[in-house]
Amino acid sequence: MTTVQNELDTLMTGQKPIINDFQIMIATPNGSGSQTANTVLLRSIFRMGIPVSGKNIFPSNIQGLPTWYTIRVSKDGYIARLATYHICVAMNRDTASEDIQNLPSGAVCLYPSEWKIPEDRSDIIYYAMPVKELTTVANAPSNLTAYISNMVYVGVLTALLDIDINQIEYALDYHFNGKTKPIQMNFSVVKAGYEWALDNLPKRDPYKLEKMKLTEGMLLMDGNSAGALGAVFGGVGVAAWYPITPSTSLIDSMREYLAEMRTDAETGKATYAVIQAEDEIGAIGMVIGAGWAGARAMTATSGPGMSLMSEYAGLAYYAEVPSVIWNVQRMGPSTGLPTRTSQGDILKAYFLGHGDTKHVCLIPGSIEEIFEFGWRAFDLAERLQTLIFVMIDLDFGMNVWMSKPFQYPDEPMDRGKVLSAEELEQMPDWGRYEDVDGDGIGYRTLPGLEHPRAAWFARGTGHNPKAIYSERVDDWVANMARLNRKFDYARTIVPAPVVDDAVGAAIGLIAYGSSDPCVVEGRDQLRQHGIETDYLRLRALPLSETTRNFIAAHDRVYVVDNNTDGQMAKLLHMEYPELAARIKSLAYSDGLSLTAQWLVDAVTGQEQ
Amino acid sequence: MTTVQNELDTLMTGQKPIINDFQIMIATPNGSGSQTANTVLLRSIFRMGIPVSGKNIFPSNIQGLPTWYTIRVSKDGYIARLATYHICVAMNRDTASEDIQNLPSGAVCLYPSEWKIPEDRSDIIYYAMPVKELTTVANAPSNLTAYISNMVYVGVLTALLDIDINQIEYALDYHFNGKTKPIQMNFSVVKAGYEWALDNLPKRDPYKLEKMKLTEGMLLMDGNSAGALGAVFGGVGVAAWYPITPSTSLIDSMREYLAEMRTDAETGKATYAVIQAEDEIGAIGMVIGAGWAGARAMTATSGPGMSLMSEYAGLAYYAEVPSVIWNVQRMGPSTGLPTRTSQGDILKAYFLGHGDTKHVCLIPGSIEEIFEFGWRAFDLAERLQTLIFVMIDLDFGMNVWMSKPFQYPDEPMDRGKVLSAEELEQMPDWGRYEDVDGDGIGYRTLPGLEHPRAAWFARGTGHNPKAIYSERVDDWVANMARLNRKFDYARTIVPAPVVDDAVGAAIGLIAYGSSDPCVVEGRDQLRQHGIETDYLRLRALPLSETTRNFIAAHDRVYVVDNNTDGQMAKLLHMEYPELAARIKSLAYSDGLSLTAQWLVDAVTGQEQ
Amino acid sequence: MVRTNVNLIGLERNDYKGGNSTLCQGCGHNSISNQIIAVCFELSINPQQVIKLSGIGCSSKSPAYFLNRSHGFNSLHGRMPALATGATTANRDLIAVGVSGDGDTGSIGLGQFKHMVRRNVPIVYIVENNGVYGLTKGQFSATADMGQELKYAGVNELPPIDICLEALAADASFVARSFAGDSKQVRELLKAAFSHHGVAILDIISPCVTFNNHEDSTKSYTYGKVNEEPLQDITFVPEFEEIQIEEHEPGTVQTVQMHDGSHLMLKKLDPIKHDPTDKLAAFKLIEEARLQQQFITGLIYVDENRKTVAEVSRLVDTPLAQLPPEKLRPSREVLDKMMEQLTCCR
Amino acid sequence: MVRTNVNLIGLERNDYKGGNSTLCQGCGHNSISNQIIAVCFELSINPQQVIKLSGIGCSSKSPAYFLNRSHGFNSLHGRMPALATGATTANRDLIAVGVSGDGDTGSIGLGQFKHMVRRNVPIVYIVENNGVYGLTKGQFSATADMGQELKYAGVNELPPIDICLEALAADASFVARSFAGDSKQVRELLKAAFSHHGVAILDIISPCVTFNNHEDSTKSYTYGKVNEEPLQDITFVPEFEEIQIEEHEPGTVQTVQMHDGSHLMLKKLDPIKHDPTDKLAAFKLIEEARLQQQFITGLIYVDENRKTVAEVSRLVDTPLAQLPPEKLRPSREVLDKMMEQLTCCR
Ligand SMILES: Cc1ncc(C[n+]2csc(CCOP(=O)(O)OP(=O)(O)O)c2C)c(N)n1
Ligand SMILES: Cc1ncc(C[n+]2csc(CCOP(=O)(O)OP(=O)(O)O)c2C)c(N)n1
Ligand code: SF4
Ligand code: SF4
Ligand SMILES: [Mg+2]
Ligand SMILES: [Mg+2]
Repeated sequence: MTTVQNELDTLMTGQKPIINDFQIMIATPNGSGSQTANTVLLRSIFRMGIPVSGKNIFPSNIQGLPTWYTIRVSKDGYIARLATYHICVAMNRDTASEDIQNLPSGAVCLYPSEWKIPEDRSDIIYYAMPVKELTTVANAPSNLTAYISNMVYVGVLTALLDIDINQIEYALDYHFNGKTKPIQMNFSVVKAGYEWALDNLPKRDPYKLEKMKLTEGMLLMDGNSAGALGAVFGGVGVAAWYPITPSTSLIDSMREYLAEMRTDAETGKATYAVIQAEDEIGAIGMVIGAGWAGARAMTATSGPGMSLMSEYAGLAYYAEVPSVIWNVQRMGPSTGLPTRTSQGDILKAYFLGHGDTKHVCLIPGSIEEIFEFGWRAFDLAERLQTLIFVMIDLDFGMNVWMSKPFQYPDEPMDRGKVLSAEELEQMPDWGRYEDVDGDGIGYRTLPGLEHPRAAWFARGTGHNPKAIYSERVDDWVANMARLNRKFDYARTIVPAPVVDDAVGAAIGLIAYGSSDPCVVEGRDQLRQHGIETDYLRLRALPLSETTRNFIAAHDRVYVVDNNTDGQMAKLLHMEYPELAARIKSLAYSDGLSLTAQWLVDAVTGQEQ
Repeated sequence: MTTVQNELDTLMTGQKPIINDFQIMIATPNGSGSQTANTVLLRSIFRMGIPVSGKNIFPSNIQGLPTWYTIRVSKDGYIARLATYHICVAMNRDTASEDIQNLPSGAVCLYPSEWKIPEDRSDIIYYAMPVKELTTVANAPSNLTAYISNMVYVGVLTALLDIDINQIEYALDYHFNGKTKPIQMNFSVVKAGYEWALDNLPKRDPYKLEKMKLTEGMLLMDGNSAGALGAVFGGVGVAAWYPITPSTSLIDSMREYLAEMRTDAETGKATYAVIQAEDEIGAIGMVIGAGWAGARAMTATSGPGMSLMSEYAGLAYYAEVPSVIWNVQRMGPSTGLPTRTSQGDILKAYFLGHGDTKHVCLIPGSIEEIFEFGWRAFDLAERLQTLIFVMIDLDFGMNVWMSKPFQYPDEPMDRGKVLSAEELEQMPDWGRYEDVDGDGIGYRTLPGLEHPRAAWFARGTGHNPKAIYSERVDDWVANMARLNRKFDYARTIVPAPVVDDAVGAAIGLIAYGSSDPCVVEGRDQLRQHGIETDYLRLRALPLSETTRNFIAAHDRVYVVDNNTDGQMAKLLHMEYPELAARIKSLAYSDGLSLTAQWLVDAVTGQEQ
Repeated sequence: MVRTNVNLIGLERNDYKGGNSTLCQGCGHNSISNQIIAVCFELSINPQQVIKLSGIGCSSKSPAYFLNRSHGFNSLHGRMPALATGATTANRDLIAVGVSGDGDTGSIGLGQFKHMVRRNVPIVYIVENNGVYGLTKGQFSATADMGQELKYAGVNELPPIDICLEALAADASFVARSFAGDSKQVRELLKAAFSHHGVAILDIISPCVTFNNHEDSTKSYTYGKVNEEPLQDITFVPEFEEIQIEEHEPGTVQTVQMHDGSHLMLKKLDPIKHDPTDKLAAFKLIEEARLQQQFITGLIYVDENRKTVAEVSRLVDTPLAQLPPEKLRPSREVLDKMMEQLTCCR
Repeated sequence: MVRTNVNLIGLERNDYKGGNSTLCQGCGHNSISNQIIAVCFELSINPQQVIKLSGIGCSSKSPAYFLNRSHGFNSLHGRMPALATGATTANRDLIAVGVSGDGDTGSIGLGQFKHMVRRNVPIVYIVENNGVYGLTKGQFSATADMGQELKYAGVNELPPIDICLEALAADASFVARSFAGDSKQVRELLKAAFSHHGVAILDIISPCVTFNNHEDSTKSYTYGKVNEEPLQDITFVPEFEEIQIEEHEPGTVQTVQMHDGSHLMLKKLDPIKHDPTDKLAAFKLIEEARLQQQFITGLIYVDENRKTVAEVSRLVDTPLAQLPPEKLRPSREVLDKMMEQLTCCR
C-alpha cells in the first residue's frame, strides 16, 4: 500500500491548499453518540468565523443502522448541501466500503486502524487512527468507551485541518454545560488524538481551515427550536400534539422554553398547557377546542399526522376557528422515510379537508424567519379566524443552521375581531358570520363572555350569518362567497414573497422554504454559465399579486420543488392558468436537500 | 278570490295546452311518507312512455324538516333539473307561502282545503283538495292516516294531468310488491281523489300528459343500487363500511343483492362478507387487509369518510394494494349539507394521502355506466394494484333515473398479475416490485400461497424491488419513478372520455358525472342562441391524450364543475399548463344539480 | 315586587331554553334536553359560563335545543372529547356539557372517549344511548344488545359495549346510568354530575322511537328495496308517545316495554347497599347485572380525588384564554439575553 | 437417513427465522420474536399459511425478524386491527399473528383494538408493552404507570390503561399477560394462543432498555437541549443485557429489577386457584392486583364458544380470496332476468 500512497503523495505535492471550502462526512452507526463529536466540530469551526452548515442523515431506528453527518465549510457563505464529500471519517464498518467508493478521487478518508482498510483506492488519501488505543487515556467507564471513542476523530481532524483546539474545548464546555467531568473526559481523548496526529500523521491532503470573521454576531440553531421559540413569543396558550418524527423536537424544545419563560412569576404556575394527545385526531381536536375557547393553540406534526387531521381541519376552516399547525415535512407517500426530508405536503396542506377547502400556509425560508413566522402565525390565525399551517421540513427542523439573532416581535399581539361585552352591547343585531367590514371576517365572541347575546353555535354544517343551522341554497352560496372573500383578503396580509429582480433577467426562478440555500448558490453558478436569473421566494399561500406580476414579467419561470410531482408548480398552474405555459417545474426528491449542482444541471438542461 | 280566479281563467282561455313538458314540485314535511306517493307518480308517468326524472330534496333529519320532490316530464327526453316549477303540491305548512312565492306566474298550486290559502297570488291557478275528508274512505289505522293522505294529491293530479289510472294501480302493486292490503288501501284514496277532482275541479290550467313510446325498454333505478349491482357482478368479496349519507343506501342495496345472488347454492353460505366497521378508518383498513389477502374488496363513503381514509389510502397507494372506494359525494366543506349534492371531492380523491400521492378515479356519467364501472373498477384495481375511486354524488346515488338495461360484463374477470406456485417456480429471482413488463406493475403473490419463496413484506416505508426495507436514495427514486410509470400506464386503460366534436366548433365543453344531463340540454339551447359547442365527457382520472387533443383543438374550453372552486378545471390546468390559458372554469354549487339554464347563462356570459 | 319564578342568579326557566327540537316526536333525547334545562335552572348555573359540545347524530343535535345563552359546538362524529379537552384547558372556568350518542361514543368515538375519561376532563358527558344510529336510519351501534333484531339491520350478533364499564376501566371519576323516561332519576344524577369535580359519565338509555323496529317504520323500507326504489324518506315516521316510567324503589327491578314491544329491565341501585366509592364493587355490579340481562341505574361509581387536566398541568387560576399579552409574551429582555448568550464571537 | 431436527411438517427451526433485528441490544421485543419462532417450529405451524401484521413502532418492526416464509404487513400506527379483520375475512384459513406496542394499541389504536376484540377476529395479538414510545424516543404511552418518571418526559400523572382489562371489557375470548424475560411462560401462553379459536390477547411486558431512564441514555439529551442542540441522535445507546428471570412457582410473586432501577412485581396465576372461564373472577383478579401494584401473569380468561367474524358472517368454507370467478360473478341469466323484470312496457 505504501507505494500506492507514495504515488499519490507526488500527485499531491505542489498542489495548492484548499482553504475553508470543502465538505466533511462522518459515517457512524446510529446510537453511537457521534452527534456530540459532530456538533462539537461544527461549533468549533463556526467559532473560527467560518461559515458552516451541518446535516444529520440518520435512520429510522434507535440503534445500529447507518448515520451520516456532513459538515460543509464555505468561505463564500454557501450553506446548501454539496453532493460530493472531500473528507470522509469512516466509523461504520457496514457502510465503509460503499462510503469510500462514493468519494471523488483526491478525497481523504480517516478510519480506525483496528480495521483492515475497507476499500483500497489508489486515488484516495487514507489516514488510519488507532481509536481503541487513544480512547484508553480517558479511562472512562466501560459502558461509555464506545461513546467517548468518537472524540478520537475530533482530535485527528483538529490536527489535520488546523482547527483551533481551544474552540474545541469551548464547544465541549458549551455542550456539557460546564460540567467538568464529561468535559475533561472527552477533551482528554481529543487531545490524545490531536497529539498523536501531529506526531504520526504527515499531512498529505490539501484541505485546511483558516480563521475568518464571517460568523460574527450569528448563532447556531435548529429550525424546530427556532419555531418553538417563536411560538413561545407568540403567546402560545395550549399546545396539543402526538409524537412524530421530525416534528417531535419542536414540541420538546417548546416545553423547555415554556417552563423557563412562561412560568408565572407570582404563583409559579404555568401560563400554558402542553398536552400529549392519544393521536393526531385528538391533538387537532384539542387545539381547535382551545382556539375556539380563545387560547392561542397549536400543534406540530408531519405527513401521517396531517392525513389524520384532515377532517378536523375542514371543520376549523368552515366553522372559522383560529389555530396554528406546524407541518415539519418528511418523505412520503405513507410512512415513507420518516428521517428524510421533503416538501411533499404542499398540496396536502393547502387543500386539507374535503369539499371546497383551502388553507393559509406560511413557508419560512430561514431560521430567523421560522422564529418570526412562529409568533406571526398566531396573529394571522386570530385575524383571519382560520387555521394557519407553518410548513417547514426535516432539513430545516432537525438540522443546525447559522442564523442572524432573532428580532423581538415589532408589533403588539393582534387578537383579531373578538368582541367584549361592551362592544357586543353596541351591536344590537350582531351575527357571528356577518361580513360587516367587507373583508369576509365576522366578529366572534368567546365562550364565557358575560352577555345574554354572546352565545353562538359553532358547527361544520350549513349555517346563516347568525350561525343558525340552515339548508337554504342562498345561505350556503353566500357563506362560501364570503369565505372566498376572506381568502382573497388573506392574500394581502400574509408575508409577501421576497423578490430579487435586480438584473431584470428573462428567466425567473421561484422557490420556497429550505430550497433557498440551493437557489442562492445555484444562481451564482448559473451566472458563471452565462445564465442570469431573477428570483422570487414564496413565503406564504394563498399567492399574492406580486407573484403573478413576477411570472408575467419573465419569459420562463422555473419553479423549484423538493418533491416528486412539482407540487408548487402545480399550484401556480392552477392559480395562473393564463400564465401557466411559461411556468416550468423543476422537481426532485430523494430524501435529501437540493444541491446547487442539481439546480444548475436542471436549468441548463432546459435552457439548451 | 273567485273574481281573481275568473280574470285568470280568461287569461288562460285560448292558451294552448302544454303537453309532456313541465315540472311538478311536491312539498311535504320529512317523514310524512310522501315518497311512496311521489315514486308512484313517477313510475306511472314513466310507464306512459314519457321521459321523466325525479329528484328528492330532503333535509338532514328524520322527521319534520321540509322536503321537496320534483318530477320533470320532458317529451324531448331532457332529464336535467329545471329551476322553475310549473305545478306545486303544497303539503307543508311551514314552507307553503315561500313555495308559492317562488312559482312563476301561470303556475298551478294544489293545497289541502283544510288550510286557508297560504299565499294569495292573482297569477296562480289554485286547486284546494279536501285531503282529510277524502282520506277517510280508506278507513286506515289511525297511525297511518297521515301516510295514506298523500294518496289524495296522487288522485287529484291523475285527474288534472290525465295520468293513466291503471298505471297508478300498477305502480302501487309494484311498490307494495303485490301485497293487496296496502295496495287497495292506498288505491282507494287515489280513486277518491281522482273522482272528486273529475266531479269538482274544472280544469283551468294548460298542463297535460299524453302517452308516448320513449321509455320503452328503459328501467328506473337509483345510482346507488346500480353501483351495488355492478359491484355484485364484479365479484365483490369483502365490503367494509361505515354508515354515512348519501353512500349508505349503496351498501344497503348491495347487502340485499348479495343475499339474493351470492349465496352459495350447495351450502347456502355466503360467498361474500359485509362488515359494518366502527368508523371509516376501520372500514378502509379492513378493505385494504382484504385486498392484500386477495379478495375483491370495497367500501362506500362520502366526504368526511374520505378525510378519515386519507392515511390508509396513502398506504394502499405506496404498498400497491388493490381495492375499490366509492365516494358518493355530498356538499362540503366539513359536515356541510349531508343531504345535498356536489362534486366537491375531485381534488380530494385524486390526491388522497400525504406526500406525492395520486389516485385513479372513475367518474360514471349515467346509471348504466355506474353499473358498468361498478364491476370494471375491480378489474382495474387488481390490474393496476392500487385503489380505484368511483366518484358519483348524491344526485346520481339517491335519485331515481331512467336507464338503459345493464349489459352483462363483456370480459372475463381480470385478476391482474397474481402468481401461482407454478408461475413463481419459474421466476427464480422474483421481486414483488420488479417492473418486468415495463408497465410499472410488479407481480404479487397472495398470503397463503404454498411456496417457500412466496412471502413478501408489505409496508408503507421505503423499500426496494424485493420489498425489503430500504432508506437508500436510489431505491426511493427508482420506486417513485416506477409508480409514475404505472400511473401513466393507467391513463391508457381507464375508460376513455366520450367526445362529440361532430360540429367541429371553436368552443369545447368538458363535464363529468351527473352534470351530463345539464350539458346535453344546455348544448341544444346554446345552439338556439347560435353558439355551437363540442363536448368531451371525462370518465376517469388520470387524464388521457384524448383530452389533451380535444383541448388543443379548441380555442376556448369551458370546464363544468358542480363545486365552488372549479376543481376539475384546476386539475386540467395542472395537467396541461401549456394549454391552461384556454381552459376556463364554469363552476357553481348550491347543493342541487346544475340546470341547462345556468350553463347557457354562464357560457353566453363569457362569450360576450 | 318579588318575582317568584326566578332562580338564585335572577334568571327564569325560559332563560335556559333552547331552539325548537327537530328530533322525532317522542324521542328520548328530547326529554333529556328538558331535564338539562330544568337542572341548570334549579342549580342556578350561569348559562354564559356553560359550553355545550357534541359530536354528530340525532343526540348530538340536541345541544341546539337547550341553553340558548351558552356557546355551543356541534363538532365531528365521535371526536367531541378532544374538543372538550382543549376548550376546558383553554378556559378552566367553563362548565362543559357534552352530549353524544352510542354510535358517537361507543363506535367511532370509543378511543377518544376513553382517553378523555383517563385525563379526567371536567365535563358532564351524557351518552344518549339507543343502541342504533338514528340519524343514518337505524343501523346497529356498538351498544346494541346481542340478539337484538332490527328489520333494517337484521339480528345483532356482537356483544354490546357497556359505556359504564368502559368508563370504569378508564378510571372515570364519576359513572352513572339512567333511563330517559325516568325524569326524576335523570335530574338527580344530572345534579350530582354538575357538582362533580372531573369527568362525569352519564349513560342514559334513550329509546329511538323511529328505528326500533315497529312494523310501520321499516316495512315500507324493505318493500321499497326489493323493487329498486331509493331508500331515503320512504320511511314514514308515525308520531309516538315518549316512554315514561313512574318512580320505583331503589333496589327494585322495573320492566319497561319499548316501542318495538321488546322489554328492558332496569335495576335501580340501592345507595344503602352499594358504596359508590368501591370500584371493585362497581365492576361486580355491572358484570352481575349483565349476566341477568339487567341494566343497573343510579350512581355506580364516584371518586372526588382525581386531578383534572388543569390541575395536572398546574395551570394558573386565570383562564389561559383570558391572560393579558404581557403574561403570554415574554419580555424583550428575555429574548435579548438569550440571543446574547447564543451569538458568536462577541 | 433420519433428520432429527425437523418438525412434523418437515421444517427446520431455521425455516422459521426472520431477518436480522434492527432493534436495540437487549430489547425485550427481540426475545418475544425468538419465542414466536420457537413456538411456531414446535407446533409445526405451516409458515406459508401465517400472516404477520403490525402497526408502527419498534415492536411493530419485529415481524420482519421472524417467519421469513410468511407474508407480512407493517401497516399504520394503531390501525393494524382493521387490517387483520379484513385479511382474515378474505382468507379464513390464514393464521394471523399481530405484533403491536403499548402506544400502538393503548394510545392511538385503542378504539380499533377494542372493536377487533369485540368482533372476535381470529388472531394471536401480542402487545409488546414497555410503557413508552420507543421509536419516537421515550415519551410516555397510555400504559405507563402513574408516578413513573422518565428524564425525557418527567413524571407521568395519568392512570395507566390496562390492556387485559380493556380486552376483558370488550368481551375478549382469550386474555393473558406475561413478561418478556420469562421465556418459558411466554412460550406456554403463545402455544395456548395459537390453539385458541378467536382473538387471543397477549399483553407482554417488554422493557425498553434505552428509554427507561438510566442516566447515560438521556443525560446527554437534556444537556443538549439546554444549549439549543438538536435532539436526535445525541442519544447514545449503550448496550444492555436483556432482563431474564428464572422460573417461579404459580401463585408466587416475583420482583424484577428494571434497567432504570425501578422494580416490577409479577404475580403468576395459580391455575388451580383461578378458573379462567370465570369473567367476574378475572375482573376481580386484575382490579385487586392493581390495588397491590402487582401484575397478574398467566392465562387470565378464556372462552372457546364465541363466534368469529367468519362464523358470524356465515362464510363458505373456501377462503373468499380463493373462490373461482363463477362463484363470484352471478350468471348472465341472473342479470337478464332482473333486467327483464325492470324494463318498461315489454
Ligand atoms: C366521519 C363520519 N362518518 C359517518 C357519519 C354519518 N353519521 C352521522 S350520525 C351517525 C350515527 C349516529 O348515531 P348515534 O351517535 O348513536 O346518535 P343517534 O342518532 O342514535 O342519537 C353517523 C354514522 C358522519 N357524520 N361522520
Ligand atoms: C399517525 C402516526 N403518528 C405518529 C407516528 C410516530 N410514531 C411512530 S412509532 C410511535 C410510538 C410507538 O410506541 P409503541 O407502540 O409503544 O412501540 P414501541 O416503539 O414502544 O415498541 C409513534 C408515535 C406515526 N408513525 N404515525
Ligand atoms: S330517529 Fe330516533 S334518535 Fe333520531 S330523533 Fe328520531 S327517535 Fe330520536
Ligand atoms: S428503543 Fe426501546 S423499544 Fe425500541 S428497540 Fe430500543 S429498547 Fe427496544
Ligand atoms: Mg344512537
Ligand atoms: Mg411502547
